[in-house]
Amino acid sequence: MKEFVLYTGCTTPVRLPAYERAVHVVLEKLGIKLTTMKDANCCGAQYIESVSHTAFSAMCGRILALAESMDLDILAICGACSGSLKHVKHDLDSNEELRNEVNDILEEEGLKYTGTVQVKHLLQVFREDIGYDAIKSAVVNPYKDLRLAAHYGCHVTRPEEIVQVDDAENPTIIDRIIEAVGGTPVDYTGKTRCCGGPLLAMDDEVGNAIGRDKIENIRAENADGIVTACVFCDIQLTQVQFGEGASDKPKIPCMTLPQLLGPAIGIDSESLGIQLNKISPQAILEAH
Amino acid sequence: MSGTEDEPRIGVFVCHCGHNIAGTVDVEAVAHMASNLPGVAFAADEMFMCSDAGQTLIKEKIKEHNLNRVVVASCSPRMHEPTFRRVVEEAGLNRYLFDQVNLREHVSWCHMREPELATEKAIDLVRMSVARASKLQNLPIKKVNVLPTTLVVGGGIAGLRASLDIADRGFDVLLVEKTPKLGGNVAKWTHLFPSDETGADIIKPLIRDVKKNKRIKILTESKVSEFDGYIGNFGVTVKNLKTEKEERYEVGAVIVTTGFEPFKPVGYYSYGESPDILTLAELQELPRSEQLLKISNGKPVKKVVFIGCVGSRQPGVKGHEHCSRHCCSATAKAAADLRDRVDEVLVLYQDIRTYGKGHEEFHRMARQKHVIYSKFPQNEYPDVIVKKSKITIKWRDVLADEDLEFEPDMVVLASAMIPPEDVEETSHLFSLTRSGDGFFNPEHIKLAPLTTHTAGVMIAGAAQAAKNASESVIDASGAAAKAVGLMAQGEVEIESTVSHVIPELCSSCHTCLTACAYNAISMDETKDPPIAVVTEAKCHGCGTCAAACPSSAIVMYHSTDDQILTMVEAFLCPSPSIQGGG
Amino acid sequence: MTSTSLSTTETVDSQGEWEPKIMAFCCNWCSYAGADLAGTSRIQYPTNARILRVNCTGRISPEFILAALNMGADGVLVSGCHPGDCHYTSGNLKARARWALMETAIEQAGVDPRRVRLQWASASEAQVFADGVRTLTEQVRKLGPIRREWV
Amino acid sequence: MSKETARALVVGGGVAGMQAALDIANQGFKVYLVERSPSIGGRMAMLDKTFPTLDCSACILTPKLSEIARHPNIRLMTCAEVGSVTGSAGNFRVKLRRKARFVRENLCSGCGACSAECPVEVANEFDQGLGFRKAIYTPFPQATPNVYTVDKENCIDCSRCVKVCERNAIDLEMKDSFVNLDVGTIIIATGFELFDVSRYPRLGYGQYPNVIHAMEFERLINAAGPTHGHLIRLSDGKKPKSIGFIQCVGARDVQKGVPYCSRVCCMYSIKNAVMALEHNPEAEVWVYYADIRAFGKGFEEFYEMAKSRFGVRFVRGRVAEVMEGKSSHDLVVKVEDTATSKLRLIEHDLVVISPGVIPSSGMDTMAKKIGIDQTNDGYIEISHTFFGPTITKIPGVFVCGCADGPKDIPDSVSAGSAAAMKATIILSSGGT
Repeated sequence: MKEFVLYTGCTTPVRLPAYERAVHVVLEKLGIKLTTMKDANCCGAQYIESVSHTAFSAMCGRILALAESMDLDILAICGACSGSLKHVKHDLDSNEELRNEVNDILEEEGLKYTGTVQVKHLLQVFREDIGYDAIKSAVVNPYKDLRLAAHYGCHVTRPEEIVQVDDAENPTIIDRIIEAVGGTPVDYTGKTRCCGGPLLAMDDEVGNAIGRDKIENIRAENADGIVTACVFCDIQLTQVQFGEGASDKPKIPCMTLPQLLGPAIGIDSESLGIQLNKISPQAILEAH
Repeated sequence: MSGTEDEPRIGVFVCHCGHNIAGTVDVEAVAHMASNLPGVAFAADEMFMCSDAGQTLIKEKIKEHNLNRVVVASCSPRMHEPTFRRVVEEAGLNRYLFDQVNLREHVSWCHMREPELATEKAIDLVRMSVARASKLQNLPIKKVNVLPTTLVVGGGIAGLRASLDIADRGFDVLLVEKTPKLGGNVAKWTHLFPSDETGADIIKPLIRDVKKNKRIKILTESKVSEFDGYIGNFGVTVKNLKTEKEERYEVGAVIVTTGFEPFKPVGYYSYGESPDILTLAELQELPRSEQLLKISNGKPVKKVVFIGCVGSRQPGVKGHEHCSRHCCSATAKAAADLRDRVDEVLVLYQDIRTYGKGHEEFHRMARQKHVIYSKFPQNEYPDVIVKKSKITIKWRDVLADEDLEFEPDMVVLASAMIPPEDVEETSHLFSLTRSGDGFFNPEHIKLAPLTTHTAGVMIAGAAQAAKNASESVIDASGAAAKAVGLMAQGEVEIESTVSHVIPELCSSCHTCLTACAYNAISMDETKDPPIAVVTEAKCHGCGTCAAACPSSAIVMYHSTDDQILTMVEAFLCPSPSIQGGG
Repeated sequence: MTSTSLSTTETVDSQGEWEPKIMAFCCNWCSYAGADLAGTSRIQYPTNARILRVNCTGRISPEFILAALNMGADGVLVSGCHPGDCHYTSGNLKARARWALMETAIEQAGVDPRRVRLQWASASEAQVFADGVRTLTEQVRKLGPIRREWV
Repeated sequence: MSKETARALVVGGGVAGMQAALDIANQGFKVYLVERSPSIGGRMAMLDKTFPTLDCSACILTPKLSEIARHPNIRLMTCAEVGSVTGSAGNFRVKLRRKARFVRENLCSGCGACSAECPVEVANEFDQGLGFRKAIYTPFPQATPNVYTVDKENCIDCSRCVKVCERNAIDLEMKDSFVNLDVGTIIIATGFELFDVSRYPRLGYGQYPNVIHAMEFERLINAAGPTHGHLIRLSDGKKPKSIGFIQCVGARDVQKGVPYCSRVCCMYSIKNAVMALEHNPEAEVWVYYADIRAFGKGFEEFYEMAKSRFGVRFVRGRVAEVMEGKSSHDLVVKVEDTATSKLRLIEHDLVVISPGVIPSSGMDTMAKKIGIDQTNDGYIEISHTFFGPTITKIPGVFVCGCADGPKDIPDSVSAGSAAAMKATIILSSGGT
């Protein structure tokens, strides 16, 4: 049984705990063992990253080193975390100077980054460690007549050369899984565009406009729901459907990929925390 | 011409070209008709005239029937005229005694569904060609020797490079430079891009090699004062500007590398109002120092502004419409270099044209060093205001959509490359035409950028258009290849299809002089009244003068009035005897 | 110069109908090459024109056109490089300048100027060349055989 | 150097290589001009018009082609590739692989009877795959040598061509052969390739039928091209009323490994924009650019004319995305007009992407065979910008045209002559 250490990041446990829960139960059912990383810190994405590259590298380096001390590869479920860890790993592996600098900092805690640890995003685990065939054969309760729009998230797939998750311009993992569970993946304009989330801190008007544009493009294809693989994207694509400036058309439910996968492989929706979803995906759950 | 010793004995060869012609045109009927035309001594049809078999047939029949004219009716002469001319020449005939009829491109292929009318057209065309053939004349194959010396005008980087290449190849060079020193503009520059060397570093070894080379005769402080002759045999008078002494030389080819002049932008951006407003060229010429000092008071410069496109890219302003090509990259390099010595460097631009190898890298490097680039609108130029000793610059930044202001210690104007002030003199001297940018026109802007419409005169480097030093060096070697090509052959064939003035008929009206685009016709003033004469080596053979001459005094060889009109007549008024079959 | 008077033979096709005779002067560098390309592209056009190659349209003296008409050409086509494209810099411009005068002259001589056509067709404009031949042929066909109306 | 080796090898039969060969041959030296495709002419032969004079490319190129073909000092070897190179300046020994063309060059008259008879139609690479050719073909009407070639990959060996050939020129059993050449000097003129614009999926090339690239546009407007010069949309054959040209695709992009400027795209797109308007004066034509680099002789003036006389509209901004209407196949370009800081959505019937220039395929292996260096970008490294812009690390080996970096036609021609000059110094002096 393949085992990972789950790095949840800071946002998921607080703002989207159902996602973390769903990851646990779904992966367990599909034969992946997860250990949660204890005493983890924030990855430092965006905020620290923009101030000090060294500090950012040390923060991610610490997470990498912690995983190394556990002798386990990392599973990241947030786009930002996965992106940061992969970036810093790439930097540390290719820049000896930086690695020494970071290891000097980590030494205080008795940690050391050597480069043995691998970082995977959830999508990679589905494709590489579980495989579409295994997912398909695990399906006991396939969906029917369901049109679903996949949203991958920028940091999950880009830059392709470093994160190596999927083809950044034409990603397919979520779509293949939608197919595996009996749904119909829909193509829509701007599929690989940003959700607008990261812009909220600078200019919420623009950030929200980008998110709403995305919703309208998805609506134009008559999708029944949106499937995500990043905590920030999920939150953003949900919240832009509320509040001032939101369309008064019916809301499109957003759900994380394990939440979509769970019911199909026989996991009850309560274990997946679906009742916590802000826009109820009831219609999706009933489409069997 | 009939009745002379040269009684036409024409051979007509009609080609099937497989089915290409024969599939539509009744080639046997055409050959049969031809055999009955006056002057035709032999006519036949053959599968492929251009094949070895076809060529051999022509040669055999020339011998067998003592043919003195050959007509081949086959494909376009644009394709195989040289082939067949060679064939008749190998059989001992003058190449101009050959004529070709185009039965493929002009008949069978474009009239595929009308075989009868096509055959009729083919018959007419062959009859026309035979009529013309009987009027064809031997023309001399004229060759002139090429003197093994090349005149290089201008001792800048292009002139030096061209001179060295020619000398290294084993030919002599006469290098004429009007200033006292070799090296041109490049020698003065401290920020040559894209290398890290100064202009002097680059030019010194070149000058040294040129001076060392025994094949290169250097005349500094000298100018070409007179130029005549034709390809292979030019006469050059060089005047020493100091002594006023003139000396005469003879050369086979010429390379003009008269380069450019940096535009003095008087009237632009308060140039001239403060010593701290200078051109990029002037900045380049400042002595190299650890610290950039204000020219006005010797204090260190802390803030510099570069302004691009000064006197370039101005639609409607004559001589300033062109892009000066080198300035964007030169500015990027200079700005990046200066950024190490001053606090702030700002570049105001319209477009950034760092197109060349390594140039984009300068631009990137400049930005990495925090050189600030700001785009100003195309028709709203920045304002440079000089008050007392303070310079203020105000402009609109397009990308930020804001009006900005800055107080630099120094303003550098990236001014245009323009032709040197004596360019007009040079253009008249060598019969070169100039384009809107003021620089010389090449023979063809795409495929013949180094040769000119004056055969034997090449141009290279910034004489042709604004260019950077590296591009000029390439041009120079290329132009050298053209000159060497002429000299290595030792002789050059000049087209015999030139025009000729019949002196007795010339009425001295000068019409032909205005008709000729090549200055190939001049008036022989020694005659009274003066008569027109054609310098054959300069004539390109267009025949415009022959058509223009009101006195029919000009014969265009190989395209005479007679040769043309006889074809018209053969088409329209075939006498019963020459209609064929008759 | 030939002294032959107006031709008495009129071209007739196999059905015995009159076919216009067109004398075409083409410059070597653009239109002759354009006609070549029409052939290689298998563009089909009327057979009526007979092409006479000259180096440049600048070579074409109005005398040639008048002679052709005099000898019985039903139409005359002059085809050269586009202005600015002349292989000899400006020969075609000279031809164009002469053309205006020549048109007036033939009109005064009683020849319908629609019998003559000056066109620019580059070496790549096979269709332009072919269309030019077709246009002139059809135009002349409507006008009927040339007659020396002033005689 | 023996008399035998006072010969030059020019690798690549595009406009630069042709010029180099002519300039060497005109000095009386023998030249082998080697080209891997069936005809010389290179990229220029594919172009419709050329900037800034709008000269027809084929018209101005054809005389050069025939000059090469009949030059007594030039031995033209098409369908040939360099196999190995040994020796040094003055005495190189080059092994050449001559690929079987299945037609005997000395017998073929170029009549085309074989091609008319051939039952196999395949996409014509010369027309960028937009048109068709037969399995026995010449790439373009003025192909030089004017000899047919059998595309054995697609040939079905029906032998109909063999039967119809009146000159028995076709030999379907022909084998590749090897030739050894002794030469004193080598000139590399292997040209360029276009960046694969499908590597920018957001621009829709390869996904949307009405997004094409510039070379496809050249063939579409060319009278000898697949549509006989009719500019149409590939989705429905309609005449496009609104066309957008997207600049800097695969150029000036560090992320895609092409940090340099491709030099020609601004001008060829302005030319194509003007040609689009010449084909349909009613059309709207937009160019989306980063900087307009009209730096050559007459270029800026041409750019100005395109704006003021033809009314081509220029928008400064890198295109973010091209979107397609699902049923209409009409397109929307999303771009920030940086001059007004406005995000714009502009509708087009046809979008033409201007691909940047990259080194030609096979450059790496060839550079290794000869032992010359390459730059980070994959082009051939020159020895010095000022002292040797056509000189490589290996004495006696020179470079010109786009083999050492993107160039337009006149710059390539000039470099061809320059390389010829350097080569003949070696040939005349007995090597160095």
